[in-house]
Parts: sequence; C-alpha cells; structure tokens
Amino acid sequence: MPPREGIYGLLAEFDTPSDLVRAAQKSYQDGWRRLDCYTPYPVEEAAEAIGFHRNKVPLITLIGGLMGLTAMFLLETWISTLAYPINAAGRPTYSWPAFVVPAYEWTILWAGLSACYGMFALCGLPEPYHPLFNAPNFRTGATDDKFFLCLEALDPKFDLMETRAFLETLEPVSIVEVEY
Amino acid sequence: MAQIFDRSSNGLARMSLVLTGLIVIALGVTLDQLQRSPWVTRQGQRAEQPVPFSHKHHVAGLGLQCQYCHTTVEDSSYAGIPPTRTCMNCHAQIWTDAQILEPVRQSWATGQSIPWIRVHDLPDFAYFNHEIHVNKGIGCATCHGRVDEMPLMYAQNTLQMEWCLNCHRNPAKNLRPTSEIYNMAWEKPSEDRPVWCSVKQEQEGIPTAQSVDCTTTDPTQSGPQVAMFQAAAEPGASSEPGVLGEAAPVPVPIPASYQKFTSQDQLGHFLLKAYKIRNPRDLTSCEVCHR
Amino acid sequence: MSSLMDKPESTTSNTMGSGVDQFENNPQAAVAAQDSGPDSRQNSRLEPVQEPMQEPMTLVQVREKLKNAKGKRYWRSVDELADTPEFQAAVEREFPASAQEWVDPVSRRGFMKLMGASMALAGLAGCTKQPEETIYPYVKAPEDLILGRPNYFASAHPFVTGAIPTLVKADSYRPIKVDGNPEHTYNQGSSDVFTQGTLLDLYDPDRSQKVLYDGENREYQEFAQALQDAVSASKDGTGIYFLSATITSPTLARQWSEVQKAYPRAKLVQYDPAAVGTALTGATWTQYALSGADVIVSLDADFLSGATYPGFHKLVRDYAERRKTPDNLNRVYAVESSTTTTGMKAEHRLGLRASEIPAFAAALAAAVGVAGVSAPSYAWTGEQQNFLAALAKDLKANAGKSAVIPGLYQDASVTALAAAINQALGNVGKTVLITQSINPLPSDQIADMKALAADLNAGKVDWLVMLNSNPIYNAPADLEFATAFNKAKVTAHLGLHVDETGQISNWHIPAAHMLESWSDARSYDGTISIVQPLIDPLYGGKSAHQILQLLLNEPLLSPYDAVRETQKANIKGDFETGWRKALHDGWIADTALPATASAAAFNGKVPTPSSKDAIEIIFRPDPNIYDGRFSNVGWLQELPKPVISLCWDNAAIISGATLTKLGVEEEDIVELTVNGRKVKAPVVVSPGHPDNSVTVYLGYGRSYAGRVGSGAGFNAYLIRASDAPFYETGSIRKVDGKWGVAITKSHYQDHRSKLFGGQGNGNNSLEADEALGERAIIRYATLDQYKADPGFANEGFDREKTNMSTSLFPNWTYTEANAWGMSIDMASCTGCNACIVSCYAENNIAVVGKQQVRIGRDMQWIRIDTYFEGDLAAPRAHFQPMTCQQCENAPCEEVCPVGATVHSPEGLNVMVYNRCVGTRYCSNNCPYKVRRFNFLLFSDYETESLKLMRNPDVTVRSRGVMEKCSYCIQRIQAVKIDADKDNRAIKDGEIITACQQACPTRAITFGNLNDKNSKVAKLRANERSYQLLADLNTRPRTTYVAAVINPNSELEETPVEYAPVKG
Amino acid sequence: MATSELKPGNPEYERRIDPATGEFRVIEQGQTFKSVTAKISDIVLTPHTPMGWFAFFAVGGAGATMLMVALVWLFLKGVGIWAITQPVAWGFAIINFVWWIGIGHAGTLISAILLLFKQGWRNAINRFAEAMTIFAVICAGLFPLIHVGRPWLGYWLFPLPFTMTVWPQFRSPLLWDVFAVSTYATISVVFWYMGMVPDFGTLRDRAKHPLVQWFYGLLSLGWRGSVRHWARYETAALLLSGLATPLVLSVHTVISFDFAVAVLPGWHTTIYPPYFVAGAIYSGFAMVLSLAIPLRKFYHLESLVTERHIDNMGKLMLTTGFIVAYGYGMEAFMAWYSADHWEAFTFWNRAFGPMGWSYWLLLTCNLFIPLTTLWSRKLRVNMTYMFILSIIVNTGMWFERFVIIVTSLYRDFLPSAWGTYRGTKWDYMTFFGTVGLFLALFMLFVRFAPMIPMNEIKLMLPGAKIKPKEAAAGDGR
Repeated sequence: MPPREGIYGLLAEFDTPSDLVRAAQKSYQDGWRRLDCYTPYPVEEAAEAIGFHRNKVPLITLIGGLMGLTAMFLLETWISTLAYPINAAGRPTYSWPAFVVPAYEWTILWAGLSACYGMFALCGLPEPYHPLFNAPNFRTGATDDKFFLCLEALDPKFDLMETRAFLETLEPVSIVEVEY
Repeated sequence: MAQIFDRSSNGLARMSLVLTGLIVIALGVTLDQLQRSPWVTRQGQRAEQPVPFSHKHHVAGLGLQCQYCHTTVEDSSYAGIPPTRTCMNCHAQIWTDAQILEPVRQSWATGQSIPWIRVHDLPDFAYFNHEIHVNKGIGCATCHGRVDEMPLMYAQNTLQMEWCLNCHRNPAKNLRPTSEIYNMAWEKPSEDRPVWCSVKQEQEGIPTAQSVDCTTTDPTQSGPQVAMFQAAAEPGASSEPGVLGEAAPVPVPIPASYQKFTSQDQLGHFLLKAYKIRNPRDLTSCEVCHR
Repeated sequence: MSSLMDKPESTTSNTMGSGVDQFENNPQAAVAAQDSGPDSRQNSRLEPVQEPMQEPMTLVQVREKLKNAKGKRYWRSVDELADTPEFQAAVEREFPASAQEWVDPVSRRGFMKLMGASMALAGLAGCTKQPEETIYPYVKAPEDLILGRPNYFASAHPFVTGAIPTLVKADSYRPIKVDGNPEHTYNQGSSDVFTQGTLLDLYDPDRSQKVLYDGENREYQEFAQALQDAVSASKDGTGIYFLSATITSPTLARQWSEVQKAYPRAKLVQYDPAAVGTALTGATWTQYALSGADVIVSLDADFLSGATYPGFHKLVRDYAERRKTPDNLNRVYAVESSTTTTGMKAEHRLGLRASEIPAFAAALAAAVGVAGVSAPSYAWTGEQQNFLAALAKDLKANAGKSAVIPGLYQDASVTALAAAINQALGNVGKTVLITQSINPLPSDQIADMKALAADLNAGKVDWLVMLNSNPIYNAPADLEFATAFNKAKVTAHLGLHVDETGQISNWHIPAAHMLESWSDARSYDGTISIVQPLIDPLYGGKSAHQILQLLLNEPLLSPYDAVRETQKANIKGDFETGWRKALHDGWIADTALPATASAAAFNGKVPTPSSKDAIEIIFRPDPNIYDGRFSNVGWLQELPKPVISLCWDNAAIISGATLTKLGVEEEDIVELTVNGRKVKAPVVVSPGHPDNSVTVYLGYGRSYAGRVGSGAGFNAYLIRASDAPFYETGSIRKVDGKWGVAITKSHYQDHRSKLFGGQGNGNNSLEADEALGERAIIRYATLDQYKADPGFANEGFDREKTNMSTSLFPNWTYTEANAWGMSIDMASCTGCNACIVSCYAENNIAVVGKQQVRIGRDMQWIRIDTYFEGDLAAPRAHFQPMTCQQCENAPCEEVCPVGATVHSPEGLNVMVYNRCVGTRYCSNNCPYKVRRFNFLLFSDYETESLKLMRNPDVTVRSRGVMEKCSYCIQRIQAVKIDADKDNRAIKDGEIITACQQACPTRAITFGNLNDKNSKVAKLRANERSYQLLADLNTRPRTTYVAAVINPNSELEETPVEYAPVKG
Repeated sequence: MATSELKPGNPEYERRIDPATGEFRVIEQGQTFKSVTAKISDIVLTPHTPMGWFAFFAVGGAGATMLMVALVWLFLKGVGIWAITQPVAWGFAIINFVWWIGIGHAGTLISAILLLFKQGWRNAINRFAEAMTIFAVICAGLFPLIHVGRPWLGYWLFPLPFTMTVWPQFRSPLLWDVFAVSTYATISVVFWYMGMVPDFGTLRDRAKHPLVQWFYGLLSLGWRGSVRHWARYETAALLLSGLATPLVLSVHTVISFDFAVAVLPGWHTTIYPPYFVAGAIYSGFAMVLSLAIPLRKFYHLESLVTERHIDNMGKLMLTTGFIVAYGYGMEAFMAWYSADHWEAFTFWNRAFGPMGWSYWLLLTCNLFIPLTTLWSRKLRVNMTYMFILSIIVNTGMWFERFVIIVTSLYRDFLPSAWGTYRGTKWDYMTFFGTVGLFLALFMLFVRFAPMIPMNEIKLMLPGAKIKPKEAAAGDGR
C-alpha cells in the first residue's frame, strides 16, 4: 500500500496504568473505536476498556493440533500397512498403539507452532516500522514505565483540535501528534 | 526519537519470512530429484569404453544371439562378459586391421584382459541373479532396454531399489513367455497382437519353463511353431547336480488347449501361476537381494 | 588362473549327494558395502605370478599417472598403482630405504582407513555416486567354469595325526572354503579347526614370497643348482642332512628312499614338536571303533576336542552317535592331567597329576587282571581308590564292549598298559584295531634330533635342508639348537613363512601351501587321499617333493607326476580311470591298512609319580594353533580355546587351589623354571585342573610368525627338554607385572547365600548356578532321572514351553512357505570349535585382535557357551553352541528404528547390513546377546590376498554395522533359486549351514519345520527338545535337545540343589 | 543469610520479608518499573563486559573445543573409540542423552506448569530456566546423532521418500525419541523466543548504538506493547504452557520407553515413566539452582531472585526427590514381590554385583543427602549449601542413568554373555565437552538476552495495581 500522509493519531502519555485504564474507558464511552493503548506489560483492564474481549489464537491452535494429529497418524498407517508392509517382531503391521506416540508429539508440535505464528500474524508482526515510533516520547517509555493511549486519525470522530481538547480532559502527562 | 527502520522494512520483513519457507521447500524438492538423477544413477550415460562396441550392429545388424556372448545367463547369477576369444572368433578373419579393434588384438596378443567399464553396476550389497529371472519369464529388454538399438551401451534404467521393487511387487506386468526372453522386439499382447499359451501337465522336477509353451501365431490354424526354451534342450547346460538331472524330455508340440491372451494383464497373471512365481511378500523380503 | 583348469582331473562334484555345492555368486560381493574398493573377482586374475614384469617406471611416469586423478579417485589410484610391480620397482630404485612404507599394504592401510572413513562422511552415503568399476573378462575362458557357480575339488589336509579328507569349494578357481569330504568314510564331511584354518593360512598376506639367499632375492634355479652341485660333489651324500616335519606323504617317503639309494650317507631327520616321542611316530597305529564301546576310558587322552588326537573325527562321531538317544548310551571315564573337553564331557572325571597317570594305569591294569602287571604302591586318596575300583569293575563288566584310550602326551608305559588292558578285556579286534603306522617313515625323532645336533656341533653337516620345519623356534631347549645350527656350512629352509629358522638360514625357499601343490597322505584308517592343488602357487612356492626330486635323476619331475608314480602301486585296474576316480572321490579305494601288527608289549617299567607337592609342568600342543604352525591364522588365534575360553595367548594354566597356594591372581605373571631354564607366563585358572601342576600350551611366543602371530603368548619350547617332552617337575614363582589375557567368558564364584539363589558355599560358578538354576538354560538328566520322567526338559516352573496364545497380537503364521529351523544336540557337542572357524570362512567374519576381544568385541557369529556345574575344583562342563535363535517374535526387530532387521516370510530374522545405521538397540534387546557390532572398521578392505579368500555370496560388513548369524541365508537362497528353477521342492538336508557342515558330532541339524518328515522337525518334536528363554515368548527357531548322561551309580555324587529365589 | 538474623523493624527485614506471611518476599521492596528495566537491560546493554564473564566463557569454550576434537576422532575412527561393547552396547552417550534431557525438563516445568498453577514467583527464574532447557536439549540432541555407528545415515530415521522406498519402523522407541525430542526442542525455542519479544522491544528502545538498536529491533519484530497484542500474546503464552505441560511429561516418558519397552530385566518395568519424569525434574531443579545461585550473586540480582525462589525450588526438589525414592523403592519391592527370577537377580546384581558401588553412590547422592537435609528451611536458604547440593544431585542423577543402563546390560539373560564396562578417555572428553558447550552457550545467552523477563516482573510490582482515582494520588512507583 502507498505510504499514507498526514497524521496517524494523537498520543496521550500517562504515568500509571490506573490513569490509562480510566482514560481508555472514557474514550471508549465517548464513542472512539479506532484507538489503542500501549503498555510495558500486559494490562488486561486496558484491553477490556477499549472493547477488545476475545481473540482467534485458540481456534488457530486447535486447527493446527488436529492437522498434526491426523497427518502423522495417517502417515504411519500408510507406511506400515501399505507402502512397505514388513513383519517386524511378529507384530501386526497396523500397530496403532505404537503409532500413538509420534502422532501425539506432532499434535503438540503443530499446535504450538500455530499458536505462536498465529499470534504474531494476527498482531501483524513483524512490523519494524510503525508511525508511533515517530512520537518523540513513545520509545523512551512505552516498553519501560509509561502508559500510552492513542486515538487514531482513521476514526470518523477524529478532529485534531477536538480530539486534543478531549484528551486534555483525561489529564495525561503529555499529548503529541503522531505523523505517519 | 527517530525510527530505526524504514517504511519499506515491514514489507521486506514479511517477504523474507515467506521466502525462507519457499527456499526450504525448493531445497527438499531438488534433493529428492537429485537422488534419482542420472548424475547419481549414470542412467543413460555412455561410458568411455576401450572399444566402442555396438550392440546395435552385432544384435540387430548381424543377428547374434544374446547368449553367444553372455553364455551363462541361464545357468548362473552372472550373465558373463565374453572373453577376448569370443571376439577373435570372427575378428581373426574380419576387420583384422581396423584401428578400433586394436585393444582386442592387444589383449589377444598379450593375454591381458580388455578393461571394460561396468555399465550396469549394482551396489556390492545387492545380489542380483540372472538365471532365475530369465528362467521365470523376465526378458533381457525388460531391464536392459532395447540393446539392439544401442550403438553404445548404456543403462536404460536406474537400477535403484525402488525400480526393482516396482516389479517385485507386481511381476505380472513384466512377465513374458520364456520363449520370448531374448526377443528384443517383444511387445505386450494386445487385441491385434494376441498370444496363445498352453500348459502341459506340469510335473515336479520339470522346469516350469518347459511345461508352458506360448506362441504368437494362432495355433488353431497352421501347426504352431512352438518356441523352445534353450536351456532345457541344451545337454549339460548346467553341470550342477540336481539341476534338471539328465536332460529333460523335449516337449512335443501338441495343439493342446491353447488359451488366448490379448492383454499383458491376462498373460501376466496366467504366467504368474504357470511359472509358479513367488508371491510379492516373498519377493520383497529383504534376504532376496541382501545377504 | 590355476593351471588346473585345463587338467581333466579338476572335477565338479556333481555326483556328490550334498546340496551345498550349488551356489550363485555376486561378482562384487567381496567388496566393501560402504566404500567399495577394487573388485575381488578381477583381482583374482591379476596375481603377481601372472603379471608379466614390465619396465620399472620412473617417478616422473608415476606423477604422470596420478596427475589427472583427483579426490577419492586420486587415493584409489595410489592404492592401485602402488600394487603394480613396476611402481614397486620404481620406488625401490629411487629410495630403497623408505620403499617399505610405500609398498607394504599394512602401513598404507591405517592411512587408507582414515581416508575411507572421511570419504564416507564427506558424501552423505545415500547421495554418493558409486565409483566407476572395471570388468576384466578372461582372454580365453576355461571350459568347465561357470562364473558365479563354485567348483568343488576333493583333496586332503595332510596332518601328522592323519590326513583329513577335504572337499574344497572354489569360486572361479579361488579356494574359498575347506570342508570335510562328505563321502569319505573317515570324516564324512566333518572337519576341525585346523582344516578350516588352512584356508586363511593359504591367503596369509605374510607368507614368504621370494627365494632368499642371506636376505637377498634369488631365483629358485640358483638354489637348485647349488644343492645339486653340493650333493653330487659329496658323491654318497655325506654331509647332506634333511630336517623335515613328520613325513605323511607316501610319495615323499618314496622319493626319500630313492634319495637314500642314490646317496646312502645322506641323512633324514623328522621332527615334529607335537609328535615327538608320541605314538604318532611309533611303528604301530591304534584305531578305536567307539560305536561298539559301552565304556570308554581315557587315560589322559583328549580324543574329543580336536584333530590333535589321531582319529578325532571318527572317534568323536562314534562317541556322539551313542549319546543322541538315551536308549543306547555309552559311558566315559576320563583320567586326565589337564582340563580338556574330553574330561569335561565325561560322566566321571578324575584329575590326576601327569606323573600319577602311569601309576594309575598300572593299578587299573592290575585291577582288571592284566597278567604280569602289579599295582605300584602309591598313596591314592579315597576318592581315587573308589574311582579306580568302580572303573575296573565297570570295565570287567563290559569286556569286549569297552575301550581304553591312552593319551598321546603320556609316558610310553601308558600306551602299552592301555593296549594290554584292551588285550586283556578282549577289546582288540572289536573296539580296538592295531595296524602299522600310517606315517610312512616312523622314527625315533628325539634320538634323531639329538644325533643331528651332535653332527652339527661336530661340523659334519655341509648342507642342512629344512623342509617345513622350524627347529630354531621349536627344537628341544637342551639341544641348544641355535648354536649348533650356525656350525652347518649351508642351511636351506623351505617354509610358508620366513620364520625364526628362515631368518637365519642361508637359503629360504617359499613353500607351496597344501592347496597349491600335489601330494598324498593317509587318513586315520590308512586310506590314501590325493592332495590336489586348487590354485597355482600364489608366490611361486615349492613343495618338499620338488626339493627331494632335485636329487634324483629326473630332477624336474613335477610333484603331480611323482604322486602318480607312487600311486601306480595302489590304484587297481586301469590307472587313468582309477586315478580320475581317486581324484574325484578324494581317496584311493581299499588302501586302508590291515590289522597286522600287535601292540608294543608292556615292558613292565612304570615311572613313579613325583612327590605330591612338587609342581609339574605339562606341555601340550595348542588346541588352536597346534605347535605354532598356525600362529598367523587370525581365525585360530581369536578362537577361544576349549574349556578355558582363552584366545590370543597361551598361559600357565593352574587350578584355583594352586592359585591361592601361590598367592597370585589371574593375569599375574609367573616364572616357570625347569632345570634352570626359565620362562615368564601369565596365570589363568582352569576349573578342575589338578593341583600342583601347570599346563602350558606350545606354539606361542613366535617372533617371526607374521602380523598376527608374532608376539602373542610366550614360548614354552624354551623350557621343554628332549628327555621330558610331555611333563617335567619344575618350579613356579610370582614375578612383577601383569599380562592382560583375552578370555571370552566370565566365570565368577557364586558367593550368594541361598536366600539370593546361590549355593552358600563360594565353590560354584555364578554363571553356572544361574544357567542351571531357574534360568533353565542348561537342562539335562541322568539316565535314571530320564527314565523316571522323560519330559523333564519341559516340565516344571520356568521350563514351560512357548504358549502360542500368550501374545496380545494375532500370531504370524509361517505355514505356507518353508519355515527354517535348527536343532542343536547338547549331548553331542564337545565344544571342539570347528563350527566357529567354518563360520568365519563362510561369512567373511572379521578378526578384531586381542585388545578388542579383551573388551568383549569378538565378532564370532556362533560361540560355544561353557558352564561349569558344581564345585569348580571338579566341575562337569556343559557346552552350548550359541548363535542367533531366529526368534519369531524377535525383540531385536521391534526396536530397530530403520527396519534394518526384520522377519522374512520363512520366519528368519534377516539382517540388512546396508540399511543398518548402528543404533545397537537390537543388541541390547537381544536376550541371547548373539548380535555382533562393527565398533571400528574391523574388515580388511586393503589386503589383496584376503580379498581372494572372501565368500563372494556374503557382504563384507563395514564399520558401524550390526551383524549376526543368518542361518547361512546365502546358502538357503542359492538352493531356493535352483529348486524354483527346476520346479521342485527343497530336499531335506539339501541346505546345510556352515556350522552344521563342519560339526564332527552332527550336533547341529538344520531344515524345514513345515516338512514333518524333516530331521529337524522330528528333533523338534522330541520330548527332550527345549527352547531357550521360552518364557520371554521370543519363540526361537533354534531348539536344544537336552542331554541325558549315564553316570555309574557307584560313583554318582549328590547332585547340586538349585534353591529358587526367596526374594 | 538465614532469616533468624533479621529482626522485625530493621529495614533489612522490611525489605526482604513479607509481613503478611513472614516468608521472604518474591521481589524485594522498593523495586519500580524503571529500576527493574534498568537492572535487567543494563546487564545486556552495558558496553563493558565483566571479566568474570570472559573467565566462564573461556572455560566453556575450552570444553566445547575438547568436544569438537572428540567428535572429529569419533567420526574418523567410529564409535569403537568409546567403551561400548558386547553386551553393554549403550554407554556414556545414552547416559548423557538422558541426563541432559532430564535437566531440560525443569525449564519447561517452571515456565509452563508453574504458569498454569499461577505461581508468580516463577517469573524471575523462568527465562533462564528456559534457556537452560534449550541448551540442555541441544547437548542431549547431539548424542543420538553421534552415538550411531554410521551417523552420516542418521537422516534415515525420518520418513522421507528415498529411492530405497524403505521407511522408518514406527514400533521402535528410538523413533519415538526422534519425534519427542525434536518437538520438545522446537516448542521450547518457540516458547522462549516468544517470551523474549517484548523484552527485546525494551532493549531496542534503551539501546544507544544504532547497530544494537537495529539488532534488537529485528528480534523484537517491532513490538510496541499494544494492549491488543498483549491480549493475544497472553493467550498464546497460556496455550503454549498448556501444550508444553503434556509435552514435557511425554518427552521423558518416551525416553523411559527406550528402556521400558525392551525385554531386559531392569529395563522392562512400568514404573519408569513417572519415575523418569520425576527424576528429570529433580535434576532439572538442581541444575537451575547451580545456575541461579552464582548468577544472582554475580549480577547482584538478589532483589529479584530472592531466597524465596531458592527456598521454593528446594521444596520442589524435596517432593520430586521423594517420588524418585519411591521409584527406587518400587524396583526393590517388585524384585521381591514379582517373584520373577530375572528381576530378583538384576536387583541383587545392581546392589551387590561388581558394579554395586555405582548403585550405592546414586542412593547417597539422590536420597540420603538431599532427602534428609532439604527439610531444614535454614539449609534451604543457605546459598552455599544449596549450590553444593545441586551439584551432588546432578552427579547422583547421572549415576542413576549409569546404573539403569550399564548394570542392567552387563549381566542379562545368558550368563555366558556377561561382560563389563569401563569408560574410555573419549567418553569422558565427550561428556565434559558437552558440559563446556552448555556453559558457553549459557554465557552467550546471559550476555545478549534479558535473563529475567522484565514485563512479567513489572506485572508483579505494586505499581501495577489498578486503583480507583482517589487512591491513585501518589502511589509509589
């Protein structure tokens, strides 16, 4: 996509998670939908506050796991009974109890990988470049001890002056415009 | 604070992830192909032989029998490479001063072997046995290809295990009447090229090759030219005990109950029984080829 | 190739009944599975003897040759190039000093190994291309050769205890297996360790290859000339001395007698360290027909353990026939001064010190009422008196149905007394047959040797020609032979190796191996066999026949003609047909010696035993390498000696009590002193060895045996004097240091209390208590027990049979095809080891060397498990051949991650070497521990001569690969193919495994279990058959037939109680 | 130092003891978001590496080099350079393999199982415990590869379409190992890396040098702490621990199958799976202690890795130690109770046979010493003692595997096949070589990655509490 021009959004900085959560709740009640919070550690309340309740990671994991299970079990069965059926130690060619173990391991393998990759994919990572990094105070705090609320320009309610005014009411430490 | 990465890096980052995946897959496919490639198997490669011997000329041109040179193919695991004397049988008279035959005359004079490069070279841990194959209806051409069309010898097939198993798992698709073993031009039966076969009362100790006889001309018209199986007829083809004992009775061509086959599948399954070919479970057991 | 090919005599054995002679062959089988070296078959054509020597190339040319070779190709070129005579010539000229390391394959080898290994690593096996291989076809193909099918030639292995008729298998005229002649009445196809070992002896890379004069290369003609000149100069042969091993060839004898006619003053001395002073050199020859003997008494005679005793093959076979079924058991008493399998198998064994045995023999003679013999006064212990009494009683009860067999290595009086007893009991003519000696020139070897030494010292000897003898190494110590030797003006040595004598002789002539030359010999009953060569001499060796012939009027008469000349007398009817029949059959009909002479009368002199606490030192030829002649045969060096399971060394073998008395431990070094002569030896304990006596085996301590034999063991000849070649009192004392010995079976004393399943007393062997106890590995019964309970072998807790319904899984059925199985008769096996060596030869098994054996890495596919039952001071041994049991539910297969060992439809546990990655899990999970792993690169891929020897039907295993007994799958497959070709079923007995083929007692039977009439099926149905560890439900295809023994109730000791474990 | 010296009232006491429980605090008082960030990321970002680090790294490097030498010789000559023989066809290689894998387990246990059990105190130690897991698995994974006779054919263990058209044999526990261990390694790495992504973000943002920024920037994948990301991240982490838990239990179970599935007396027993897993965790915690105690001292992390952690791990070792003890007991009991001769003899032979010494050594190291002393809280929080104990236990666990493998193999069914076993110098070089490799890798990790998860620590700080507005004023950060 062509790089967008102009303003990405307004970034308000808070000192405590409590302030951030309150601010987030207010903005959400105020009707903001294109907004996000940035915290140095997981603050579930904030996510709740901006109306982010559930995600798709579990579903992806489940699907991955099932794929692993069936893939390995079928492979084993095919190999041992059809591809080259061999009498080993007088055991039946279809020795399903033995097949369970590798199938079990692959279930976990695929589930785990899907969980991790799925999570990053849903988050749109990797994304080394992000407009927020243009904000002078973002990188000094967001991963350290500061808490940010960002109201994004894409939100229909967004208007530079009004939004800034609205943010003022939330008593942030600072407010900055974020360029694309 | 400035950005560490440029805008474009987002695209690059995701692209590189995808690429890595593709490269891994590509690598796998390459290796898989490589292990089957002529570079590894020497399939179809014409080796630098001391004498550019042409099977085409000698087989198709002069109509030499395979066994004229490969004498032990029916009696031994080893088909046999002709001694220099075999070459000299003719080349003492003809082409006596041809340059390309110099190595042959050298060998004859000095008593040193002609160092041929092995074209069909199995790994040393794989034990192939010619006699049982030709005695049970696998033709030369099945493995060696149309030798009569090869000016210079090369390996028609990979000779890899998967190729062997290909047939050991389903011999029927390659079986032919033992009378046609040396027939380079043999083609699978079809509607317009039927084959007639009959089994005479097969008995213990009589090689199955003799109790079955097949013909490509309709035996109901014109008395069948019954193709004979060389090994049995030749007295003392094998000097080993047990093997056929005293020369086996030469079967008389009686137009017995001939059966007509119009597809390799029918013929194959008929011969499978007639030649008492072991079942795939036996034929694919490890000790058959590895000891 | 062999000049044989155009001789009419070479005959394939197509009329022979056995099916073993139908083999297919893979042209390159003998080459590495991993990194294939040059093809063995082709090399066989390119023997140096055939190579027309060309101009030595210059190093420039060498570089040329190598220039365009790169990488692996390059190294292979060096190897190939270095083997060409031109190259060697070149190197020798350029820098003679360092010539060796280039030309000598051994030093090249270590390096090449590393190369090979790194190559294997470099190219990840699967993806590597095979190197291009070359085919060297014949120029003129021999008529009767079908490449890929072996030929068989009947011959004989001439041996001082009587020739062993052989049938030699040749692959494109390379002998690759030596076995007994199945049609010969004497050994009926069986063989022994020596006969089997001669094959490797032939291909021994260390054999001498050049005629030498004072270390320089010479032509044979020069020697011939020199000898002839000397002889003709001497007119009547004065000063011409021949020193030969015992002459066994009638032809050689004839040639000598002609030499005597021409040169009456020429002298012949025969000397065989193992035969000297024994009945072997006497004028009479005693044969025993044990099939008719109910009671057999051995007076220090070891007639069950190997060809060291004359007639071994027949004696042990007759013995075993009477053990196979309980209804007609014989009974063996053994009185012996050492520990031998004979004593260990005997119902009743009495260990006596060597010097007591003549006295005992006399006492026995007196007791059975031999006229003119009175029992010498000697303080026998109570046990000994009981034994004597019971024995005498039993003998009298079985007059005419018994045999008393004297030991070879005992005082002459024992032989005489035994003969007298047999005479008195009326055994002679029934179980005992006395003929004149089968060795044509009997002589008093000790006297002759003394005389020779004297003449040498007196400077009377101008020429000393030694024929296959090695006096410098093995002459009696008191003759100081080495010093006397130097007084001879010219010494010439004919031998397979440049041995101790060859080293210091003026002339050395490489001898022709018995597989390379024509000769003849008599077997046990005197029947003459023709020794016919299988191959041209590899190194232009000469035979003794040629040497003697040099002195006769047609000096160039070939041994072939000489032998024909001799046998004209023996072959009846038309000579040519008779001759061809003889060659084909392997013997000349009715040439057996008639029972003429009677035994040497007993001269009444019985040596008095030495005092009870004097140490006696007993000299015996080694059971594996005999008098040292097989020193360089790796197979025999690595072979565990019977009873003590010692290999790669000899030792001072003593009893446990003596060990404690001397205050030493095993592997300690002791110094043996006899009349001031000393030698150092490691101590090894043998259960049941008489106290205060030390058994030492001869034949070790060679300094010029070759890469294998040199430096192994100690030289017992150094303390062996001419007046006491068998035993002598001496002294023994501990000296510093230890000498690690390789013993393949552990024997711990069982110190466990009854609570833990032991015997409480520390006298028993832990292994045996376990094996005979609840593990029920050895099951046997006395005759009475058997009569009371015929099913003893499969009754009772922990002896239950395999229950086909115990498995959770549906059983695989093996009913449609063949189901191969093996049965081993525990009663018959005497642990003679012939099977092991036969297996070596058949299956290309590698020799690993002493150090590897010491840490338990020997590669033998079949081993003889030995358990010593009861008190280790006087045990009964049980010998159990142990090899892959081919379990139907094989634990090894279940755990192999790559399916390298799987089951065949015929129920065999097949091992696919080239699939094996070497996890060794199968070995761990094998309850029988019969799998063998190539921990290092054990197989020799470099030594050319060994490549000729290999069985082309069996892959040579590379490093990192597991291997094991396959029931000789290559033989099974060969027969299957022929049978399929002929559209017939496989006959019972058509497939014979290598161990079965060699076994003199027929203890091993192989066949198809689905064929209810097959021998093996019948044996398996036998009530005494049991499966090992059946409670593991492994369902072995190999079963053992429990032994039934026939003890004399008067001597029966209380059997050991095996208390079950009380946790 | 022990708690007794701390009197209520003195600041030391306040800082380290939680008044509510009287236990040591998981995090000492007075830590703030900033201090945590600084403390942990500065270890990584500081331009001057402490000399001590080099010393340790050099030791590890030396070991790794020795390993290389041993491996080259191994590949040239073959496994015969080791002491393995008939009948003991498995030796050091498999012992080390099982030992290392076992050590790995504690890492996964701490990060996964303790997470599921909401054990907050795990947060300080889980990161380097996971690192330990991965490096241990690397060392372990080495052995199956090199111990086979023809390592260059190792790829035959994977189901791939070769021209032989022959496939792996899925009944073999060794093949199960292949899948179990590879899965275990992969999941551990994924889990570990995912956990570090946010902290890499922190490092990226604190780094001064552009190259360092770029480096951690890449690793952090552009993490910016969006609460939406955090939410998914948390879910994924939870799921992964949910998966890692059965995985870690299965891995040592499968490895125990290598023995339990075999017929060998001393191997063929049903107690092995639980017994192996417990043993694994036991040795794993020992190894965590051997790492944690020097680390907290060296990098002055006492405020984050407190006595509480050591104490808890001590307790866990006590528990698992008793499960192991139960395993040993069961073996002895079954030897008697089963009335099975094979079992009985094997047990007798283990305890009183020629190699009995190894059995008693293992009992001393694994039972007698730890299970008697770990009861004392005093000792549990005594760093020196715990460090030594951890070494003892690891030794003991190594010998446990020695006993299981060697003393079962060297005297099995047929007395005639009995043998013996003594390691060669190459065996020892390979073993200590892997120890060196492990150390070297771990030192690299300590230097270049955050060894304590900052975000998880911050989560536990008082400042992280969400309070209503009025209380908000002046809460201490």
